[in-house]
Amino acid sequence: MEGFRLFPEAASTIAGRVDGLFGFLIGVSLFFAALIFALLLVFAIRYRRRSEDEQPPQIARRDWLEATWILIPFVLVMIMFGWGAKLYFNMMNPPDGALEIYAIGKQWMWKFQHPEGPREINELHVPVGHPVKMTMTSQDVIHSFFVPAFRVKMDVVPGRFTHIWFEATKPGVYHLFCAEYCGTMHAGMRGRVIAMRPTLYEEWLRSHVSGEPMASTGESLFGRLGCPTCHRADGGAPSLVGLFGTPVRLQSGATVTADESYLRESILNPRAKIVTGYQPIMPSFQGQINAEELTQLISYIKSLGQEQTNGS
Amino acid sequence: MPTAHSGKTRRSTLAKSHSALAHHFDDLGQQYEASTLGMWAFLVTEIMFFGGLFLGYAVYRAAYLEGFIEGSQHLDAILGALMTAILLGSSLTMALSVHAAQVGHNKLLARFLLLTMLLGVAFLSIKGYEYWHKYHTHMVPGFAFHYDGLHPEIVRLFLSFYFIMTSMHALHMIIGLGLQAMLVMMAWRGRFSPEYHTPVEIIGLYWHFVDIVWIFLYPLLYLVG
Amino acid sequence: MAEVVPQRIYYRVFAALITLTLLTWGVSYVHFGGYLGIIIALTIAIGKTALVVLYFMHVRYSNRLIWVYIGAGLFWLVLLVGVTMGDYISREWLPVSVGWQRLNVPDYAPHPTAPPVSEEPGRRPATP
Amino acid sequence: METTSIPPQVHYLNADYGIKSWLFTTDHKRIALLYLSSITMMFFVGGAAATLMRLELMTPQGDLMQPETYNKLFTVHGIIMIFFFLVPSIPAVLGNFLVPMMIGARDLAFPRLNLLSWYIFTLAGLFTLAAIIAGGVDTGWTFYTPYSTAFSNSYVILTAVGVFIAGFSSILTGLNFIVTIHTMRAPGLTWFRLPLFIWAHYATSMIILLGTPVLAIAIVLVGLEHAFGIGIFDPALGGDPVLFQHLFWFYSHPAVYIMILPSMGVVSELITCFARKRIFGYSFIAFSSVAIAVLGFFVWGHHMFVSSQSVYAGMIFSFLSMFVAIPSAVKVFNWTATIYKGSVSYASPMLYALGFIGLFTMGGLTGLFLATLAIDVHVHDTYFVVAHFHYIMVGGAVMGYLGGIHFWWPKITGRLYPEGWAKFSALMVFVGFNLTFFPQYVLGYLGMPRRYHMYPPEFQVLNVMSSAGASILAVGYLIPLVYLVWSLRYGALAGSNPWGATGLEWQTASPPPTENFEATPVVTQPAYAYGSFGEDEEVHVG
Repeated sequence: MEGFRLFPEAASTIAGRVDGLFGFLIGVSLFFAALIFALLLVFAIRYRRRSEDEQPPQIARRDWLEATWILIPFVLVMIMFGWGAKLYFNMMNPPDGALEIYAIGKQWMWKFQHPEGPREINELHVPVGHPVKMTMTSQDVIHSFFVPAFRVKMDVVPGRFTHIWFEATKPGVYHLFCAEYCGTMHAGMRGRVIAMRPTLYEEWLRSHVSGEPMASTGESLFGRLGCPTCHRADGGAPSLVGLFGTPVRLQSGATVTADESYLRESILNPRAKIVTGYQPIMPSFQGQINAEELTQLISYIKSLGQEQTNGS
Repeated sequence: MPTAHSGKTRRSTLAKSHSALAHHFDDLGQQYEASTLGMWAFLVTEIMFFGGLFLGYAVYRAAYLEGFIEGSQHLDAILGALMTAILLGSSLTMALSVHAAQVGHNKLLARFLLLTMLLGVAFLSIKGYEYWHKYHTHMVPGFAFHYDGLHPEIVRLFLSFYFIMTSMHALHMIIGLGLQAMLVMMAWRGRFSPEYHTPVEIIGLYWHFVDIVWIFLYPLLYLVG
Repeated sequence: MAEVVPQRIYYRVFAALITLTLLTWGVSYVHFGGYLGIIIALTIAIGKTALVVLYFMHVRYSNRLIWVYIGAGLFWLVLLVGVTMGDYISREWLPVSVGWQRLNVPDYAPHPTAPPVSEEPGRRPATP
Repeated sequence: METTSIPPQVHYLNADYGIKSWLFTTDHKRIALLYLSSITMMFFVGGAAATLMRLELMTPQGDLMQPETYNKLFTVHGIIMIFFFLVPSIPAVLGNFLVPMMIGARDLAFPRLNLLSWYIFTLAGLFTLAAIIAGGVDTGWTFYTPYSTAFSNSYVILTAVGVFIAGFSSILTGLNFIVTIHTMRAPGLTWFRLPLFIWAHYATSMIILLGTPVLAIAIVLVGLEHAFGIGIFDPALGGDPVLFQHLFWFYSHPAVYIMILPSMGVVSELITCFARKRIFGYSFIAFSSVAIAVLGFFVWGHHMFVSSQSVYAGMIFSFLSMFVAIPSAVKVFNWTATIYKGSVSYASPMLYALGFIGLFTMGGLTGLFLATLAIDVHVHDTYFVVAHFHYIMVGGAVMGYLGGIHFWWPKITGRLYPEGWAKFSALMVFVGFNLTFFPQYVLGYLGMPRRYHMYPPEFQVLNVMSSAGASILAVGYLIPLVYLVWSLRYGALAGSNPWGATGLEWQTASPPPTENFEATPVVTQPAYAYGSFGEDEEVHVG
């Protein structure tokens, strides 16, 4: 990690592809910059003013020239767009079955939690060779999760979940930066991403399961907050078993998918979206739980969805 | 568009030595054209200014329709309709003021302007009453806001939009009233004539624009759902 | 100078404006489903605006440049609101995969709403 | 056309004396000078902030100043340089001076509004400086919510008021230009005979009118939210902080074109004059200015590719952003083609113009990297972006501004500046600029985020290079200040047309009389009528 370099390390599956596109743009740019500089230099020297009353010949326009330098750049930028968009779509779409890690940004630190329980601050352990999907939210202002070696970046926005995924290819220790200005110690909101071989990662996970899995923490929190009073069979509230990822019909007639953002809103602002056939009686938990506890609750609700699937 | 508006050749017959002609214009026709275009260009900036607010409104209305309907129920639609009628009436009297100026009737002009101002003040008074009422029922976000309905946060958001949009509108009206007061003074001094009444026309344009903003605010704020 | 518009036109326009105001108020008591209500209200408001702009503001009698400026103002307004709303509407379109899989979890099965996976779910880490 | 007579006894500078004759003037030329003094002061305030930042960045540790001091410095640098220097620079100084003269008018359409715009600008500047003196503001010039509204404890409202007021000053200037260009052109001066400087200013004014009000309302909402917690951008109250970014960039991306378009107008004037050539592809350059102004409004979302904006919106914004490359390329190629077979003089304004083309080319090409989605994900909010927009705004806009100031200095003051010093400082600016900002491209792709006062040690070499370049750049900016002031008293008399340029402004005395022209000029030729056309006679429409 030490030492001067001119080009960043590439340590994820996407990094090489981004660098390839970058190389294409560098090539195009070098060609045009060299062309313009050479023309300017040659013209400026070759046609320098030799006497004060020199009268150069006048040329007004050549439409074929104009057409050329409109069409060629057009074709090139369309290639850039298409190539870039394809890669971007890929970056924004985590593959199925990616390992899911939660991240919470707060002034000025990163908190991570692995579903098995281990929590980390400003350090993120990930396995090499397996896609990792980050589910991120912020407790205060907008931050941005940026790992230069992986060529990925995503803003971490309060009030919603954002996602990014990557697959590390080389074991090593990489910079993690906050890229969105977030206040006084913005520059101190840095961390390390430690990419490990899968076996070592498994070992690390096992040795760091100090507490319980995230979903279990969520379950006990669920009980402590009194949720099961209503959210049980015939309890007057919608059942949460098998809920995650399924469509929910609302009183307003609309249908939403029960994803992280929906669960988050329903916990903090339960009256925003009322499930059809139920009364708006649930109190808001805004201010009673923090972002971390929120992710634990959501993790628990997600695990309920899974149990049901496994059972069926 | 090339040669359409250079103005200089077409207007040469108009007064070239009128006392209201500024030194850098050739004639009153050119001066009139410049002032009108200037006001319209300014109104384009006003469209974009209110456009930012309408955008914010649209985003949250789409996201929280139920809360917006609930918030809207705390506004009196009949009072709103009355305010709309008053403001439309003031637009009518403003248009009639321009007419009076065009035919060179300074006294009538002053009277219509005063009537316009009266209607404007009536509108602002009702608005003031609405604000006062909201203040007393703790429904002004940021000032001891308290609300116990179904969607307290969204109603608060809705009322934020209500107050920002209507207060920006009211601010424009107050500026308009000041400009009209100035016109009344000028009319009393007999400054306008069929050749020169540009200020009446362009301040008229401004007033009608303020009216148009309200035409949209009324259904968007008072009649949600 | 602007054309002198006969006064009776102003009175007629005013009458039309008041009628439309009453209409928009009356219609608001009818409950339409979905977006119909707001569409009707906005259509009436746009109609009222057109009357004010064309007659009270004399645009009907103005030169083309004024029309161009008004057109530009409206176009940019639609651009601002339309494109930004486009972002908000399309945010939910991309189904972010709901995978919830752990390494070496033998009893993993893909979630019911996840697209069917042909091979084994997800890529496993290569054996070292 | 060439009148090299002695200057007339009475001109706009000596027509009237005393402080009142300046503070209450409605003469567009005097107002231009008022603006010149204000923005020069602002430029050096902003420059001082940049100098301190570069000093802090010499070492990886945050050892020179407190983090909050650094944050306030980059905020001050951004706000002052953008709202109080770059946006008004060419329009309010050169545009104010030249738009009426180039179209053969006696003044702008609304001279009192013009003076008012300077007072508003001054008031705005005072608010902003007051905020800085009171303790500064640390939100960055972008005012991103919810940091600016709910977390920053600095003078956000005072600064917001300053920026809000400054917007009005630029709206008034833009409105004045539009009306003047439409209604006050001299007889025979059709649209396609206008100098390209005028086309550029028309396009700029369109952006100012359509964009600035949206910034104004965004800033009002930030101020209200900061003061009363109304909740529009606060997720805790149901708001969306990303909405602010839409409103902000709707203005602030086109604002980049407010800064660069006038500079492009200046370069068109310089290239033709010092190559003694008619501009190549007049109508392509003219329409490319309008195209940039219009396209500029379709691309704001490329600042938000990783902001949690919709993926599809990101793609559309990327697609549209690509189109901006085309009118930009058209301009660069046409300027280059203009020099072909010309009679090229190396006077200092031409050095700035050539520098502009080179640096703008690099800035423009790296803009493509930022419009390309997958690359932007990596370089967004890094020094790559910092380098890119400095290449456009400093390498582009400021080079054009300095070139223009030198070119029209004899017209404005009636005096010539020392050419040797001018060439030297142009070279210093060019070298210093590249040394400062080129390493930042490399830093950016390496992953150094912007707005960091301390950084990992492996970035130090490039940062030191950048700071060294900044010191050369600073000297390059200070030299002209000295010799231009010196020339006011000791410079040689310029005569009405020292460069042998076409254009109506060169047909009147230097300095011009208060009414600009003895008699309203009548135009019979296209712009840049250097020499006569042979077989390539261009047919002009209109």
